[in-house]
Amino acid sequence: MLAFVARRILLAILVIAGVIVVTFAVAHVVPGDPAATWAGPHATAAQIAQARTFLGLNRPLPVQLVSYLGGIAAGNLGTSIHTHRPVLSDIATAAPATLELVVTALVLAIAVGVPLGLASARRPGRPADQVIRAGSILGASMPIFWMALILQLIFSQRLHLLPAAGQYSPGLLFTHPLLKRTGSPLIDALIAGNWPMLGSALTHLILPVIVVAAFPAGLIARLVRAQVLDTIGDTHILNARALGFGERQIFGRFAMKQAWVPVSAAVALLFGYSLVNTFLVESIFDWPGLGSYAAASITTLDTPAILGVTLFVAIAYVLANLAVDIAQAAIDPRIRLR
Amino acid sequence: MKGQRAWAAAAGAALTLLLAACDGGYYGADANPGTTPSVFTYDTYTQVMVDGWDPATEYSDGIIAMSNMYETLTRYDPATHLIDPLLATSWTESANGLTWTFQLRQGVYFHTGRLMTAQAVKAAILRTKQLGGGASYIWGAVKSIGTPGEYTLVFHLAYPSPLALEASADYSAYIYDAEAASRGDLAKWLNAPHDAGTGPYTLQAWNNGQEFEVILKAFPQYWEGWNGPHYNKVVFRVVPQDTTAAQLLRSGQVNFVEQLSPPLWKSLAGTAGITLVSAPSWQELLGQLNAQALSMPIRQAISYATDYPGMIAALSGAAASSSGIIPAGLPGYSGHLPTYTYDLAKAAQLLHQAGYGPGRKPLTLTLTYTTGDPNEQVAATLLKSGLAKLNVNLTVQPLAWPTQWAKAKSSAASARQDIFMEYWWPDYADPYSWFVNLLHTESPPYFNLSYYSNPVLDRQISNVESLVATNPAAGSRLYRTMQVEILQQAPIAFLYTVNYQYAMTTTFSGFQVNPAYANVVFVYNLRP
Amino acid sequence: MIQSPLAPPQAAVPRGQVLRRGLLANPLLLVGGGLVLLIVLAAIFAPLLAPLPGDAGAATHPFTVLQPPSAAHLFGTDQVGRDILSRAIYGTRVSPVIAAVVLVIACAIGVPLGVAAGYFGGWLDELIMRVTDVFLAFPPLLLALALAAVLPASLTSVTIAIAATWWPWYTRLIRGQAASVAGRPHVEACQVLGVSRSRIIFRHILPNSITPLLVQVPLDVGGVILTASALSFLGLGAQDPIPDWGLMTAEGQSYFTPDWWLVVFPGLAILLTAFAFNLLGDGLRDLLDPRRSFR
Amino acid sequence: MSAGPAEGGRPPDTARLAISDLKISLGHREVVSITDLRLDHAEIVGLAGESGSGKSMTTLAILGLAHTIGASVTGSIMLDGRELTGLTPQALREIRGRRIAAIFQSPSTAFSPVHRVGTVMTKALRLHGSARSEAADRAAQAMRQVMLSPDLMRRYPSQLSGGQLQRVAIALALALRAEVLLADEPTSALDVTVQAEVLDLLRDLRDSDGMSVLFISHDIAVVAELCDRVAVMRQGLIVEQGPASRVLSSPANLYTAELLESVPKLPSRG
Repeated sequence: MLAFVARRILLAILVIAGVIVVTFAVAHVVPGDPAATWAGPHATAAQIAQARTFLGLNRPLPVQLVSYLGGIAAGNLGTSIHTHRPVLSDIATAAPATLELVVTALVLAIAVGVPLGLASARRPGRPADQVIRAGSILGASMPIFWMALILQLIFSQRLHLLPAAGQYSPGLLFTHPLLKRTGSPLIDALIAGNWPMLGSALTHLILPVIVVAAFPAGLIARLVRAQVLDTIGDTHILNARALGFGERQIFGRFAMKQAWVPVSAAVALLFGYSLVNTFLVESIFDWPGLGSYAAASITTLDTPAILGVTLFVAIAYVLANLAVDIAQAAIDPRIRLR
Repeated sequence: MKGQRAWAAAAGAALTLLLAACDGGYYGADANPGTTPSVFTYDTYTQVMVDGWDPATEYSDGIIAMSNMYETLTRYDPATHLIDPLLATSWTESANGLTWTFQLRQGVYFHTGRLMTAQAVKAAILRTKQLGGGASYIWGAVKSIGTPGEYTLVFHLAYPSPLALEASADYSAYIYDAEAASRGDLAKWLNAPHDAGTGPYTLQAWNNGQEFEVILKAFPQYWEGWNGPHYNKVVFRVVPQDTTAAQLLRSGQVNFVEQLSPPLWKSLAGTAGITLVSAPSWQELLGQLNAQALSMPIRQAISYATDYPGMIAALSGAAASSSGIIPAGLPGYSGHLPTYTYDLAKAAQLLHQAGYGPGRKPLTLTLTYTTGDPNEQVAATLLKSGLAKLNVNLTVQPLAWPTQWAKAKSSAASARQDIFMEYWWPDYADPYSWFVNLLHTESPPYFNLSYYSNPVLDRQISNVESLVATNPAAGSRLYRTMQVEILQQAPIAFLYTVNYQYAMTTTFSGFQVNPAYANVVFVYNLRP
Repeated sequence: MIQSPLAPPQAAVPRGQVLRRGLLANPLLLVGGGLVLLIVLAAIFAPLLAPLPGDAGAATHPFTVLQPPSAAHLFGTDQVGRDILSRAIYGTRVSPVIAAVVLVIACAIGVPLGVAAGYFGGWLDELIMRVTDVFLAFPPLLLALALAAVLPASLTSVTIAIAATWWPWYTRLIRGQAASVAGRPHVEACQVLGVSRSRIIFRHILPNSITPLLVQVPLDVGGVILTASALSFLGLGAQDPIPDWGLMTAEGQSYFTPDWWLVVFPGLAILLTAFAFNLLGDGLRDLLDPRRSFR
Repeated sequence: MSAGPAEGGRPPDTARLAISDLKISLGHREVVSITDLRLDHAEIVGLAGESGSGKSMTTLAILGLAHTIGASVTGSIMLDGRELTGLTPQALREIRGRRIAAIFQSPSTAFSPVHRVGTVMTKALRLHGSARSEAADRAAQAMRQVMLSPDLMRRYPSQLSGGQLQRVAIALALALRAEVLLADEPTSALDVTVQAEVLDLLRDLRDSDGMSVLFISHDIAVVAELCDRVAVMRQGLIVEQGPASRVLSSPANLYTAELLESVPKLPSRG
């Protein structure tokens, strides 16, 4: 197991190095002059040349790549053009909101997707199965930004049931101030026992979470269905039946425990996918996370910020995959042997 | 290693990351636990502070925050069209118009704690004049400043100029503590940021690039005092989506929305708790036409290809027709100028002169506008539509304002756009601002983003203010001559004059539209 | 050998019958195929179907902006008075076409690399597959988004950005197949007999390796359409007046609270198109490759 | 009991498992039809036949699981005089495992790969009414009975050999105190020495615990070596049945003879 973990970590490090190189390459296909953008509108030719030297753009590409790698190793992702702050500290400010959204959405997706998938597998081919299947394909076909707008239109603008935007009602900041511990108002309100704030954070979370969870829930349902149907023909399931176990236990315990392996791999994939999806919906819901930061970076042509977020999300994705690999090996010992 | 332990380790790492990400403190960066201040929240679709925090040089959207932190010697009153006292209580002008004496208000303190004296005011004005940024041209006529008394200020002018009016400007007229940084670099100190004004509010927090961008708190020693109902905090909140802004307004989370799309604004009519205010403005939407890249016939063709009535119809109520350069209500306005009409035949004829147009080689132009403003988007689409009929392909690029501006000021001519769409409003109740900023030769470019240069016009611009001060009729005639010339040369397409469409909650009273201070809400004057 | 107790006895059924049965047993495939056919027809006959074809281009009607759906404009008009129905119909010529181009480019890059890696093996295989791994280490959409963000906003940029991040999937898919074909006895026999490499690749490896692509490519059409629409929604793709559904949704965002039709119909078009292709791809996979019921 | 049961019918009420007029159909196709098959107390009956002859389907029918592959069952299956066909699923579940246990062909897939084998054992025991501590004790005891260390219960199936797994399966039947064991090709996937060990174990169970075993195999040689009585099955029908010695030495049916011929040498019984 230790050797397995070590090998996986080594592989992840190599992949991250590759990811950094690709990001660097993307940064250097930018048409235009980053030095001029940096130097600002009042800059003279001399100032731009100075900026070019400062940014290291006058050096050969390989040298720039090495210093870029060195910078990243030291936790330096460059300086944002639109906030004039280090990109990493911008990301640190924005990440908790995004993680709150994505993690909650994935929990919801599992809570909904697994039972639906099991229900589908219990009676394959029957109307319920067809409906669940069509529903999950519909979820996979949903333009997520549109779904966000439509839900906002219905539940917030028309029915006035849920708040349209934001992470909580800012008015509460004055009546029920909340200490920042984790950066997630939901968790912080829970820790502090600040119930009005918790309620506000929860109601603000509903719409964005549903939007982010839609596709993962459908995918998990289909995956569970396929895996369970795949397993249900296995001898050990027959054996379990022969031992007198009921169908509920057969599906929920025996077949499902095996399905967790591919489901957890899918959750890592969906984690990455959902992080990127926040780029599309956070600005709609005015959610102060990485997605809003990325969207703002796009309208300000803020290349260091865009690439910083890209790198951060890609590395988070690689690490999530690594964590799942290791967890899977713990669930299913056969994986270690591969 | 067991699975559970692996999960715990991963969760622990994630938690550490989360904790590391936070610098502690309270949400909202400012909420002072235990107090329940009354907060005024101003919603804007674009970032507020993009041009620095120096009151001498800031020359962009920062006005909406700065006007609540800094004050000027005088203020323009839109109701009476007169100049009201502010930091100055009274003033006199010598017969020849070359000497102005201002009596200052006593007992006014800067936010730095220093008392405002004639010496301090003089230092601020001289620094502003010397830096030469923003609208510092308003002090252009000032030759020297005398301080005969602790609260008496005497301006000696090189040529006659309407100084009391100019002192009411919304840019570069602010009085600040020029010694706030002692011997240090004041600009650097201000951009930290700090503020050194005398106004009712002082800076509490600046979250650059974030939603709750600027937060101001009451300045306890404000000279007018805090008796009676006042807001004691002001929040400038950047919400790019105006549907979100409308929702926030409806739920009372913001008090004032600067701009909504016209249909959205109208849809709020009759909503309980919301007041709509519509008022004519001195703010115009312009297309600055790159005079270095486009010849005069092409510029004229673009002016003819603009569907003026179409824009006004499409923006139903948010736009009024433009009358040349100077909006109605300002000196120099003339309702009878040879303005452009929507005339594609004439435009085609002009393009043919330049070798383009229908049946000739295609012309490709780029236009930039400010992202998040649906009205600019509509105007750009209509312009593109008109030009498309003339075999001109207009590439439209929406950009955040700082980026749009930076690109236009780029030292590389190739990086600049052909048409720069932006709003312009006067620096004080006078048309001079249009001419000196947008049309006077400027190198490197700052707001003359048509890069237009005309030495004759430059000379006329230099003379017009003193002419207005000494011979208003002749000044008016000169303004008219210049406008005719500019319309002929077409470095700018005057698309329309904005009709303000503000939406606000009914939780306060006392709001007054003042076109001399575009989009500014003087929060102190509101009664919650 | 011994039959598993659970394998139901299966008589040999002619292939055509399998197809027919598959179609009947899978109504979703029929629905998907029908919808795709409609979309293709709409794209071909857009000029005949659209009430106002000019509105898909530069035409504007500023005096009839933001009209709600009516007999004259079934989907209403947008913020500059264009007929949304006409634009939605012409939209079938934008993102579906991008999807086709992207998939062709991705195959053109991915297939040769996959075949090379699978057939030649060795260091070339290592090199290609490690590069592929790095590309696949980015979550879907992310790299395309970053690339599109640094390129000038246009449909060409979007096409390049998506294609540049899509090929590694195909390389990986083809490589495994090519490696197994290369190991088959008849291919080895060809090598011994001195048949030229190019002949082996084009006559044996390639035709036998691309089968999984026939299943995968239709499945990916919906995904590319969604990706392209998302990039346009963020302002990185199509520019006005191109009737791209993602761009129409983005532009309608400022108006949709009172004027819902600006957002509802273009988004519905994206949903329906992606749904149609996904149903079709899903059904085709079940039909052609029942084992691989999940990627 | 060393002599084994005598030839000839016992009264039906003394049979542990009695099958009569059993018909199993898949759709409209009848795949198995058994007029009479009985299994007495402490008896091993071999059910021999080629693959596809319906042996495994019979196992499923006895377990009441034929419906899981879409088959329908008519006829009578009596366990100690109690009719099993027509029982509620709940009642059947109580009999499955508890009274009729089954072991299957490939031991490596008989256990859930993601559970420790001991977990499955104790879960099954607790399902059939043992308390937690009792379940662990009984499982450990059964493991020792099949000559395995109880420590192996902490292992995953992938960490055990095929022979060990088959013993675990048998231990589970033991721990559950099943009276009837359906052994469906239990040795086919094992190599010869391990096969012999498992067969010895089955004999032991018959002799010391009085377990009745229905031993299903395509391998007539193994059947000959182990069973007291033999039934030969072909295309869903029992073509011949009787005492092992008689059927194997002088088959009455041509098919039985064919099956015997395919075995190189008739093993000598000692």
